[in-house]
Amino acid sequence: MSVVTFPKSPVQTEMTPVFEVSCTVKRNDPVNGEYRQLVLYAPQSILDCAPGQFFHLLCPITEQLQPFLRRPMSIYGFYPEKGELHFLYKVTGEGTSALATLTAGQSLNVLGPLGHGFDILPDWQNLLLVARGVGLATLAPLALQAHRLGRNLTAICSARSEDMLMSLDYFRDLGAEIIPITDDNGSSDMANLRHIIEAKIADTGIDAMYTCGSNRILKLLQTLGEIHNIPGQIALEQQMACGIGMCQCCVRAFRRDGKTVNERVCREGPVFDLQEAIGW
Amino acid sequence: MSVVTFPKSPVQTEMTPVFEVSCTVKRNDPVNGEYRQLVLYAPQSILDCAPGQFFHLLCPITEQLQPFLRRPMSIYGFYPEKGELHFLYKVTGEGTSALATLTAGQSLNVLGPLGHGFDILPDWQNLLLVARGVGLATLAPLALQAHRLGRNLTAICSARSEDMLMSLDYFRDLGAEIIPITDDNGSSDMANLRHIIEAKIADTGIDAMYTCGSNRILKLLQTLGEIHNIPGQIALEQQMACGIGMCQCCVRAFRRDGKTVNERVCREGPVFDLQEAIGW
Amino acid sequence: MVDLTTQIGSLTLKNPIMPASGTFSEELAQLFDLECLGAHVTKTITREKRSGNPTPRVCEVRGSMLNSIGIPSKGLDAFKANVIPFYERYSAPLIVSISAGSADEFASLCEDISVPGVAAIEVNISCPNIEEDGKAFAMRPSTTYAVMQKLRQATDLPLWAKLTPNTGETTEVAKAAEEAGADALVVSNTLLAMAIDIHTRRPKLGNLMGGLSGPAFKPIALRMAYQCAKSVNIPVIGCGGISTVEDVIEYLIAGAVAVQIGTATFLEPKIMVRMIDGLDAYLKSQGFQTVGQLVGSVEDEEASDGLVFMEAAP
Amino acid sequence: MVDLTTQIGSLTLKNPIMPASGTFSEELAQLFDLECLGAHVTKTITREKRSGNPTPRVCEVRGSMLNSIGIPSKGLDAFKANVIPFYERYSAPLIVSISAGSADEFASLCEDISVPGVAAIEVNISCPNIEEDGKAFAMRPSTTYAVMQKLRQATDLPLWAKLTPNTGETTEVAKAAEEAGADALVVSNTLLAMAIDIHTRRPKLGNLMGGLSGPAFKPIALRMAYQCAKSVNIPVIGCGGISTVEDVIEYLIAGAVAVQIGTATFLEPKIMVRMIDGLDAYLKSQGFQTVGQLVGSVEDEEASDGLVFMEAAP
Ligand SMILES: Cc1cc2nc3c(=O)[nH]c(=O)nc-3n(C[C@H](O)[C@H](O)[C@H](O)COP(=O)(O)OP(=O)(O)OC[C@H]3O[C@@H](n4cnc5c(N)ncnc54)[C@H](O)[C@@H]3O)c2cc1C
Ligand SMILES: Cc1cc2nc3c(=O)[nH]c(=O)nc-3n(C[C@H](O)[C@H](O)[C@H](O)COP(=O)(O)OP(=O)(O)OC[C@H]3O[C@@H](n4cnc5c(N)ncnc54)[C@H](O)[C@@H]3O)c2cc1C
Ligand SMILES: Cc1cc2nc3c(=O)[nH]c(=O)nc-3n(C[C@H](O)[C@H](O)[C@H](O)COP(=O)(O)O)c2cc1C
Ligand SMILES: Cc1cc2nc3c(=O)[nH]c(=O)nc-3n(C[C@H](O)[C@H](O)[C@H](O)COP(=O)(O)O)c2cc1C
Ligand code: FES
Ligand code: FES
Repeated sequence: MSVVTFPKSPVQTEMTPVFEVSCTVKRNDPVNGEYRQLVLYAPQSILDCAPGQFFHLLCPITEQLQPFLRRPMSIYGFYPEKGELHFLYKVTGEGTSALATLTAGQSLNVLGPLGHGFDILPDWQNLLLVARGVGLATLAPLALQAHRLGRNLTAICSARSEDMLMSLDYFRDLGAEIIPITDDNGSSDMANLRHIIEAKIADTGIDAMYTCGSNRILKLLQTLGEIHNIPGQIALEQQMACGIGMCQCCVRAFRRDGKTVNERVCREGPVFDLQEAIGW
Repeated sequence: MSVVTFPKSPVQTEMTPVFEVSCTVKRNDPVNGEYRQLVLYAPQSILDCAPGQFFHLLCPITEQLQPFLRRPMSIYGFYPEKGELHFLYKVTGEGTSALATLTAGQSLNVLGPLGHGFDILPDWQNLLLVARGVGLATLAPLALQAHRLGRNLTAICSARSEDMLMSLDYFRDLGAEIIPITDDNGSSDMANLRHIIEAKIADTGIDAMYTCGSNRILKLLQTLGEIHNIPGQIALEQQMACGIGMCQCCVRAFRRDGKTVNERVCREGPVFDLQEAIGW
Repeated sequence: MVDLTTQIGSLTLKNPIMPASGTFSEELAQLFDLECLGAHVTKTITREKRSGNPTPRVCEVRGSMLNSIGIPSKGLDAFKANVIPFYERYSAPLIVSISAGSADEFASLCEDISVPGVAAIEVNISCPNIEEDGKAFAMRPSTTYAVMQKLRQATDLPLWAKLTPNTGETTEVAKAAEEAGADALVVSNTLLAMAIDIHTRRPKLGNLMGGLSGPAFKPIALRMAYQCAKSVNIPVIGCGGISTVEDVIEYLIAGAVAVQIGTATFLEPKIMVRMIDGLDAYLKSQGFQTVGQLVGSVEDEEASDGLVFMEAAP
Repeated sequence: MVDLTTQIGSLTLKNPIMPASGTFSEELAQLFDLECLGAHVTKTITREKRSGNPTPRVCEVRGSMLNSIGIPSKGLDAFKANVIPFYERYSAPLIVSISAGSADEFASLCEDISVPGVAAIEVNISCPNIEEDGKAFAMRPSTTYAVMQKLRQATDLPLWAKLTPNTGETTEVAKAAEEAGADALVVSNTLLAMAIDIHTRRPKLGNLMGGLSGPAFKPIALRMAYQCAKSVNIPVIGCGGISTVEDVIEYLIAGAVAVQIGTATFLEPKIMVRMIDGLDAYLKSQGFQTVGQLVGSVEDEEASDGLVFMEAAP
């Protein structure tokens, strides 16, 4: 492959502390029909996070819902200044349904921050982020970080319909250029998405691309990355038990140096090099 | 044995309906340090009870407490006129601790009424009841029944100390003669108890005796019953799974016709003939 | 209309939901009309009167229970006099569970219980017996075969063999039962377990150990039911930890043609009625015409025999 | 001061709490100082590199989990180069878990891993192997004896044999391991189980079946630990479903001299630290001077051998 693969940032050192703490819920409100935003009061110690990292949540046990394992959840926002940790989640099964029952004042045990987050190398000025659905949760702190570092960010936000588009204001307030696309009006199809990105490359240029969640978007960005020699990163998901690297249940296969290697999503990931990722 | 054993009332017919229903909690208040009174709004169907019967309660599941089996609980009071079902319980382990978390408005699944209750035969005018601790919960509805039937009731209430004596007002309001005895002032010892009962026999006479829970009281009443030829009944406890007679886990041994027979506390009991009961 | 009937050899059940032995009795008629059940299965009886194990006979463990009831039995005669007549009022078939200490006693009880009113005999070959060092017949293929052959000769009624999860040879035992003439397998009985009260340091059961049943046991019994369905041609009746209609569906998908409900009835006495309704609703919602279309529909095409019949966790 | 030390053959552990193989790694040092543990037990390794089973490798069941991780392994050389040196900073003994497809390969790996820095070898004889129709060595006493004897000859380090709950011959296997020279038994590995997603009808694990661990498994593993402690004279290390300090105490009362914690660490990564503190507090409150006074203190005087060694639920 001719494309530059993404230079790996130094591996998280063995001893980077990870915390298991109980946080108090500040609020847990619906964002739209399927998504909720959970805001926790968190101690400073756990707010030394990087965008793309996640926490492993011990969901509450209720009369109806008895999730067993923890549930991994990307950091949607971390605010050391106000002592808050935010998650944006989709209610899918037992664990997230249990999360949805939490109300202000209740406590939630969280484990983290975990994993290897997104990198923004010093010479990357123009960043592109392509997010769909709950992927926004994962990519949002990247926008904040880009803003803090003074980089230009274009966020292409994809959803089924106009009203499922979340966080547009969040991105806008951070000075990002927003390009909403939806299935409803056909703007989210791959041909149009490619068109939009290639126009952007031709216009200001793109130094790095970030995405997560969608197989088709991954394929498209890999192609574009290869053609235009643009590095990128993707956040991936996998079932997790321990979340910290002990159990080896969360592996995914990656292409590296012509070989297939297994890496732990919780430990080497969840953010991986865009070109090394294998579609699913 | 020369003593008349208690004539068994007709066995509960196979088809006496039993109900599994969700009731709403009216209140669930502490009575003293260890005991709580639970008041449920109950449908009429389940309030056709007899004193001595019990319900099998599906205790709630909480973050900390996950009782599995139902818990048997005597009917402390049943009031078809106001649609209420009362329990008086002692917080001992996981199930009763879970019960204690219930608050007004929550629901509780109950199964019942179950078992064979106390009998008050037509010609029994003077009834004696000897209760200790949570045994009061079981014997209380008997007092109410005696009151409804216009019988004379003497209730000897025993407890560790003065402030652990519960329900005295309840018994008093029903016109019962109350004799409180406590460990603290030594009045609850067996010699004194015997003395009290024999005085009562000598005075007005006693036609039937009822008790539950204490081995030493059982022995004493068996002796007195035999000497004075007074029938009696005792409510017994045993671990229960099904509560309705299917699993055979709740058996206890009884003396009958010179043999030892096993009977199910949930079905043939929980109220048994005083003389047939075997101490433990 | 969905067709809920299921075929177990020569018997047609109106639906695949029935109680498990030892967790059902006439008293349940106080809660609902027992006619609605696919079949009635009685507590295991022995020929002689027996009083069962010492109390406490049950205890709870995290999310499940242990029991060491044993086989208290009023004996064969009382059973014939009182229990069989009770069930005559129902059209649902009566399945009688029996046990004995030796193969010959087992066969003779089997013969004597083959009377009108009994539709099939469930043979509880999974509790300790007096031959073979007290091992249950169903612990080994050889002893399973030996006892099942004698039982086969003792009756013309359908014979259901109830297996034990305590063996390391599940599929071999299943095949031995089939070869010896079992008409169906019930998979399975409880798994030997123990709990100690840390305050008194005494075992929580009077009999020291007992059988695990209930939700905790489900993944184990489901695995066995799946393995048995793959290894024999006779019907498999799933049993173990089934508490919801979803659990029923899971067993049917795994290959069971019917299921038995035990512990769940202790918590929700009317659960079987709800499961019948729930199964009906589920099949409708999925566009199935018959329950048979669901049976064995597990998507495991790629799985090699090595996987299906493995005997230890990978 | 309570003495928490426990003796496992020639090894003295500062306390009886250690992790179970496959549920522990260097990464846990991010949460607490691993020095506090009684021992460190590494994930099973094989000589060659292996990638393990297909995903999904874990799923949850009511109150517990199944896993089919398999034995992904970076191989012996990588292990010696990276893992052993990591643990050299600690005084807690390092226990290395190994496995192999045949008895000879097993023995040769055992020999090659007997290097400085390794305090004992835990032999995972409970996963499927290529000899004997893929049955795990620990399924039968004969295969257990055969492999343990070869292992015994291959090393002078203490050998801990890790048993499987999938056998129907727990005590026979335990005795075979003892006779062949095992220094301790770890009781036990996971129990074969299955779960199916009723929406997709696919098994929830990529490998079809997997091992049950966690709270649901506790009463089964506790029963085995008790039976093993009664039938052998070498120390038994309890393992299975231990989630609270009460569970630790229950295993010790049952006769285990130490315990391994697996699944619980996934839910509460610092649970082992809390258990050490909790055990200390408990012993103090009960007036014990040493943890040894608790070990085997179960009140079962009356229980006959027939009960203790029974193999099916009564
Ligand atoms: C690193 C990471 C970050 C994530 N961030 C977010 C986020 O910010 N917002 C959000 O809504 N979701 C996120 N997810 C997905 C989220 O973890 C799952 O939706 C959630 O675990 C589902 O649990 P459940 O019990 O509701 O669903 P069920 O389907 O009942 O879950 C059953 C089991 O499968 C696991 N599981 C199910 N879906 C996934 C999945 N997609 N990834 C991993 N495990 C899964 C569960 O953890 C559980 O063990 C993230 C996943 C990962 C791995
Ligand atoms: C017919 C009957 C009527 C009862 N009425 C009352 C009452 O009115 N008020 C009251 O406070 N208590 C009563 N009890 C006792 C009550 O059932 C137990 O205190 C309760 O089950 C304890 O549950 P736990 O989970 O809190 O305790 P744990 O000790 O944690 O219980 C563990 C297990 O043992 C069983 N168990 C423990 N103690 C008893 C017991 N004494 N009898 C039967 N099973 C027991 C529990 O049901 C549970 O399955 C009655 C018992 C019976 C059999
Ligand atoms: C209290 C109790 C008594 C039982 N008695 C018997 C019995 O007599 N004969 C038998 O074959 N199985 C007996 N069993 C086992 C059940 O029939 C069933 O196989 C087991 O409980 C697993 O199913 P479950 O998890 O749905 O309860 C008994 C189970 C329980 C809980
Ligand atoms: C994810 C996972 C991986 C495991 N890997 C191994 C292993 O490699 N070798 C081994 O001997 N046991 C392995 N086990 C079994 C555990 O060591 C332990 O025996 C079992 O999980 C029971 O303990 P628990 O209930 O405390 O988890 C593994 C268990 C789990 C859950
Ligand atoms: S979740 Fe355990 S290693 Fe990743
Ligand atoms: S509790 Fe089941 S028979 Fe009494």
